[in-house]
Amino acid sequence: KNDVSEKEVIRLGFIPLTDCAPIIMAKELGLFEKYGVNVEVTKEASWANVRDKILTGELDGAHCLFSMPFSVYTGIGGKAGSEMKVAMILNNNGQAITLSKDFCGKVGFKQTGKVASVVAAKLKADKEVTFAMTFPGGTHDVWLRYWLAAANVSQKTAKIITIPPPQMVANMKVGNMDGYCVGEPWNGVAVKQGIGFTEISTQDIWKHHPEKALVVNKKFSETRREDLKNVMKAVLEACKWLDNRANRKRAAEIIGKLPYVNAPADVIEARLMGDYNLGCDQGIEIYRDNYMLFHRNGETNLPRKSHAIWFMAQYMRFDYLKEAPDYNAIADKLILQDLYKEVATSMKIKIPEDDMKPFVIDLDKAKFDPNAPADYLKQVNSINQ
Amino acid sequence: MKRAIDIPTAVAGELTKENNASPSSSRWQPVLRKMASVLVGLSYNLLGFVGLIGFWYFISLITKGELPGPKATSVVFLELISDPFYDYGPNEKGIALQLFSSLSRVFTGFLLGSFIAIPIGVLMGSNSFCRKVFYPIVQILKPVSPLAWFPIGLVAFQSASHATVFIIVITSLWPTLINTSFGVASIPDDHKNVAKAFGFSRWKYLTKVLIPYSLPHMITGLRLSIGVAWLVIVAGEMLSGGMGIGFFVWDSWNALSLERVISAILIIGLVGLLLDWGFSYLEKKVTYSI
Amino acid sequence: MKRAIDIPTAVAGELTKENNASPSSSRWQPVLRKMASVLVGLSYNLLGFVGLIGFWYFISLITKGELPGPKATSVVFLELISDPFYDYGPNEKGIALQLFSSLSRVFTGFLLGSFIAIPIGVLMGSNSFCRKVFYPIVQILKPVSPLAWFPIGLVAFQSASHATVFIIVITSLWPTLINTSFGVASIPDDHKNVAKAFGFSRWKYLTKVLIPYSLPHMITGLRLSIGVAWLVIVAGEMLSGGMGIGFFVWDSWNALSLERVISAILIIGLVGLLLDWGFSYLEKKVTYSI
Amino acid sequence: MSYLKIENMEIAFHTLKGKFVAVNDINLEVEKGQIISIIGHSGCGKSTIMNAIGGMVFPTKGKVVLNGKEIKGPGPDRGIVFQNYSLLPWLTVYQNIFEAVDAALKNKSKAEKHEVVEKYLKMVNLWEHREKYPKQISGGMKQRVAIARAFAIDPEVLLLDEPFGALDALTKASLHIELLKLWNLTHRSKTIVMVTHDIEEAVFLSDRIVVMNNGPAATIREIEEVNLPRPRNKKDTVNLPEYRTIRERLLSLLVEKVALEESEFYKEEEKAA
Amino acid sequence: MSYLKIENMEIAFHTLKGKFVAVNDINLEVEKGQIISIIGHSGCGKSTIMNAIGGMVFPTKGKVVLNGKEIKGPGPDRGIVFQNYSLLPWLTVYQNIFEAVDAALKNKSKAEKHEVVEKYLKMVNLWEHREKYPKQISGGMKQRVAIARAFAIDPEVLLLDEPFGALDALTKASLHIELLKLWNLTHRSKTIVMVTHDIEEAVFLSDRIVVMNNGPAATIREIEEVNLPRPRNKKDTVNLPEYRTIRERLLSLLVEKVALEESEFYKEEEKAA
Ligand SMILES: Nc1ncnc2c1ncn2[C@@H]1O[C@H](COP(=O)(O)OP(=O)(O)OP(=O)(O)O)[C@@H](O)[C@H]1O
Ligand SMILES: Nc1ncnc2c1ncn2[C@@H]1O[C@H](COP(=O)(O)OP(=O)(O)OP(=O)(O)O)[C@@H](O)[C@H]1O
Ligand SMILES: [Mg+2]
Ligand SMILES: [Mg+2]
Repeated sequence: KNDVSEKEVIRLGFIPLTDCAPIIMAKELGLFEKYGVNVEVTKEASWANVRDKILTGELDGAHCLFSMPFSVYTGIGGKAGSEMKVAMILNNNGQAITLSKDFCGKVGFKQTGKVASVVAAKLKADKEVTFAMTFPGGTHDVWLRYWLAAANVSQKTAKIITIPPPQMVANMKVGNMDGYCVGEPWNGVAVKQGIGFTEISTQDIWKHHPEKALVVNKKFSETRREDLKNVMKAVLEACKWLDNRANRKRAAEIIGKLPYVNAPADVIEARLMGDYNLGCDQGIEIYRDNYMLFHRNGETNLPRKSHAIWFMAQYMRFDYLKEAPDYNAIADKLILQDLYKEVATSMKIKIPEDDMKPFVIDLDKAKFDPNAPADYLKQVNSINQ
Repeated sequence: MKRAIDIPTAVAGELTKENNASPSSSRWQPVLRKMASVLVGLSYNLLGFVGLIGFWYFISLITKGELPGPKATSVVFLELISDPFYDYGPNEKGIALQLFSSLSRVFTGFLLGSFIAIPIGVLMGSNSFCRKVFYPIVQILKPVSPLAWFPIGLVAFQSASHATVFIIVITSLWPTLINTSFGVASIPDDHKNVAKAFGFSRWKYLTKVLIPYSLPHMITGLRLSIGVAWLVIVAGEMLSGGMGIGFFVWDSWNALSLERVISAILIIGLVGLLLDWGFSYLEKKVTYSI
Repeated sequence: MKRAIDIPTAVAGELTKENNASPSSSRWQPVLRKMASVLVGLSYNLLGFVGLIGFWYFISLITKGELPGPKATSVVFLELISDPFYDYGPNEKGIALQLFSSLSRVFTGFLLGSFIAIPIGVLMGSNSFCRKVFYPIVQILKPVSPLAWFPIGLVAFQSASHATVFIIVITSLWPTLINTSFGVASIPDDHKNVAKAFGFSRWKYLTKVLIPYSLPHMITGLRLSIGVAWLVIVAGEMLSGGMGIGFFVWDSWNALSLERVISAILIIGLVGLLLDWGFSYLEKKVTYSI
Repeated sequence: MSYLKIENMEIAFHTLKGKFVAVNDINLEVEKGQIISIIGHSGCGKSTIMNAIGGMVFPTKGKVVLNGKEIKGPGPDRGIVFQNYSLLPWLTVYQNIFEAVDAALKNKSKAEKHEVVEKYLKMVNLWEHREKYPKQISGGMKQRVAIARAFAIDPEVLLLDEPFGALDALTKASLHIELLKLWNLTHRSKTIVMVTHDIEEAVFLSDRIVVMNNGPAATIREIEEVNLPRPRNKKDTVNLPEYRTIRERLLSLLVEKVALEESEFYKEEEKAA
Repeated sequence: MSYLKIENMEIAFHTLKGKFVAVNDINLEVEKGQIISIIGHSGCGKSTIMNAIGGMVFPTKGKVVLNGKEIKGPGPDRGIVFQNYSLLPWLTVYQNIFEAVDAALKNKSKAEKHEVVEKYLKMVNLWEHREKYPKQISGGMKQRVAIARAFAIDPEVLLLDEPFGALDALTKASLHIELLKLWNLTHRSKTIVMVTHDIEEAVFLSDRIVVMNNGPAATIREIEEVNLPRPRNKKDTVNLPEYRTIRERLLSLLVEKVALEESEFYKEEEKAA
């Protein structure tokens, strides 16, 4: 177990965001060594970069948007048919939609209903309204579009662009951007710098939504199954550790350091602890059961096919896809659910039984039955029109 | 110094050795000649393009279609340019509209950059004090990436579109500056002595000696600069988001739609080619022939 | 053509008008002269730097510290260079290590690019058939952004680090190519006639006419190219991630740490300056004096 | 058939104003071993004809045939002294000659080539200046380098465009001798075509002298045979009656009108004084 | 005090091999209105001295004083014909002269300037070639443009470096007359310094002739006064006994050794023949 360093290196990528914590902590706590894998974690430049490296095999796996493999496979965010595998979910919740301070006073926290009129007013003043997200078909993209739809803002009237997170902050600062959806700490940073406020957190859109996942290279998952299992074990243990509130302060300190997120620990810590300073003099919103969670007794980590189908249904809904994909086949192909179950079982982690069962999205109370995505689409489209 | 194309050489001096002066050649009408030479020129260009496309096809073959070939790309390309002016809201604009928005930024940046670069280049080339003072600054600032300039531009101008123009200005001016100063510094002493011996005013020296001599160098610099400006617009629009051909590339790359990336490359390249033809034309108009 | 600095001119011809030939000047020891001139040169450079820093300070003042000033930056800068060689795992390495990794990519890319650019430039400059065939290709490919090349490189090489080198090669070769072909095309007919009249072999023509004449142009091109290579490394490493000064800039910018960005700019600039000094030295060594 | 033959040659240049015919209707035959001079007023097309033989410009009509072959370009069979010297500025005096010798005399060894260079550099009295660059030497010195270079490659045909124009009398005289030496060394088998403004020089050196009309579209006015005996000795030759006749004839061909103008000027000047 | 004064002048050049002294110990005084010629062997430093007066190179010792002021650079008070013509290649013949006139004659109107250009272009017989570029004209034509340019700005001092070297006898003679005309127009108040290889020309035109020693570190060998009466008429002057004396004297100064060499060569050649 101690000669880990002689084993073949496994490269895991991460993006400097708060929710890279499970991978970083597994490394920092020595969990990878504990499970006998030689893991190196490397900081990556962008989601597109993560995608390319997983596909070419330069990375064996990475901290990745849960929906990215589906976006890539269906040709929205990549070359159609390219396979990346989802090994497990890393966290729920913990993203947000930030609006620029121009909207301050016009729209309040969770006052999604007011958004449409404000946007319309701005458009009428012959200005563009620009929202940003991080990757086409990624989770943030979907949260943003879902929110816009719920707010009754047509996706055709608002400009939705993909740009790297720091550019969102910089652009919002100079009044070039009206809102964005991104993971922490960027929403916290906007509040801290006084350039925007949190309109809604994603857990308010969908409580306990799947967010980041451990996504791995196809060949790696096939040829080095044991190593992958050990990696997952280490990450799972880190997840468990992170869900202990007592550990979160330390976690914030570690991931805030230069090699990782490289951000002030206080910004990371506050939102990691569930204390959301909303900005724009709206005070502090306290989340206690639905802030960024990493384990929830195993509820978090199971990669659910039903969720994948939900994302693909959203792609249909938002016109990303013209023809319905083969929902079940794709979900089967890209989600290594059996592998997860094997690992969870060996660690005596409870396996939730709710996959492929209908669920409800909180924001608009829309019910989704993963076995009938077509019906769902018919329903939402009729509402939209 | 070779200069413009229309150097009056012996008529037959233009002919190749095999194709020696035939009596008939001198009877050709100039217009006919011109047309023929344009046609020949075009056919060479065509040859170049065909070669490029062949190479591309070959690469696409050996990567087993990972890199989309000319055929797959042409479908997307034609689709793009079939309706270049449509405007279905902010997220869906025809390629021509995107292009115009980028072109206007590129030109603003490029022109501003040239207005800075040419005088400074002339100063640096003609005055050794200026050269010594500016040189290290130029050398330090030259290699700085547009990416690094962007935040600085944002802070300084408080506007993303100004910052985009700023990064184009500051990254595209170097080739013009350096080539201009090289050209100016290489004015032969003979020419300078003529100016001095006949008491040329500063203005006359500038217009009758300095500029005619260094113009070809300047134009080579400007050509490189406009290339860099195009190169930077992508970085700029990626950072500032919004509209333009640069953002289109970034967006397509995010979606890894290589056909669209290559189509955009082709469009950028074609526009670049047109710009460059403009420069050649200019060059021919203004440069002297030795 | 101005060439190297050590053109033998009349001794006093170097002096300015005010400071006319004093008898003592001719008694100076050459070494002393040299040292003095180096010192004077350095002091000019210093003047340039001081001006730059002043300007920076001014901008930082009027943006009310949004743009970190020289003082704030120097703290970070000193911290960075105080321990340049530490290595705490893949994500935490000293600035020198980052620099080396980038430098090695830049050099690989730059050298490969030059090896492609110089022969093609020579061909294009000396042969009008090649010029006509290659010219449109060059014009199309020149303005294509590194961002657009990256996915293509990735597909072709299946490795992000190779793709990074590839984008440096393909975006940095143009200035060398264009300046070389300009230089070669501008070889005066007189020189070419000498070569023909005395039956110079191809090799002799290359080494005794073509290269000596066009070397200053080539070197100007190489200087611009290495600038572009440095410029692209940031874009490249931003796209490819991993290690290097470019990724350092990107990462610092991600962390909204402008001090670190500016420090990196300074370091990039200083390295660029050093590289350029290398080129000047080379230029002086190899170019002829008229 | 003659060695060098110019047939019905016309040479025209494109200019912005259209075609400019420099020379026209040029017919000339030169035997192997002859020395020919071309004289004429400035701008009449002498250099143009030389360049056509040298292969630097091409006739727009007619042709130039050397040794049975039409001339298609320059080559080391013809040693050229260009009117503007055409030295390579990045090579020293020595290298300028050496590179030409090295390229043209393929059969010689390196050492022999160096010997040749040394010999000709000494001939033109520039051995001490061999390390200088063209920029560092005087006009006359450049001309001598060009002469040394043309002589050193030992060509069949020597084309000399005002080769001694920038030289003082002494240097000129000694180079005349060197030219004749070179010509004799190969037993008068070298063909030499020369442009000059110096009538004495032309008469002293040549077998025939081509007198040109004025341009544009200059033609050959007359070809004078110089039947002075060889070897010619400057001192003695000058006193031969035949020398005088030819000289006077050439002068009158060229200077015809000047007498009139001149005398008028002097009259005016006398008045003024 | 004399108008133009060269005092103890040394001019040295930096070369890779160290300092090269071209001329040394030059002392010369020229009165206003004099015509001075400098003759000497190729490379002895004639152009260097001219350039020093022109302000293109600076003495390393001593100084050049013009009209009481030390020379610090070129200027339109001195009209120069450079040995290599120095025309601007991107300007036509007409423009080359016009720009110089425009810069130097500040007080004239545009129309007057154009008149001046026309006059001097016609003087050198290049009016029909005015639209050509330097590349399109012959060597002699370039030289004539340079002469027209220098004459046209009507300078106090004319510096002519082998101005007639590339010209045929006729053109040369007519330009001699033009030079003298110009000089007379201002009642002989123009000072003219000229380098030439043509001894007849030197004697015919000059008041004094400076004969140089050979370089390196060339010095002045002798200064000959030419006391021929003016106006001089070519035909008559040549027959004056004084003319002959000066000519012989100069020739002997310059050509001393050649006779020997020459005679040896002729002997050899006779044997060979
Ligand atoms: N820039 C220079 N560097 C070094 N040496 C030079 C330079 N210019 C001239 N010389 C040397 O100075 C000497 C005199 O040159 P100069 O041009 O004055 O001769 P000149 O008398 O005009 O000869 P010519 O009649 O051949 O024109 C020559 O030996 C020449 O090599
Ligand atoms: N490249 C050219 N383009 C146009 N015209 C030219 C060109 N070269 C020469 N000419 C013209 O051809 C004519 C003859 O020129 P060339 O150089 O042969 O004269 P030349 O007899 O050698 O005169 P010189 O004795 O002055 O050297 C001139 O009128 C000149 O203007
Ligand atoms: Mg000629
Ligand atoms: Mg001279």
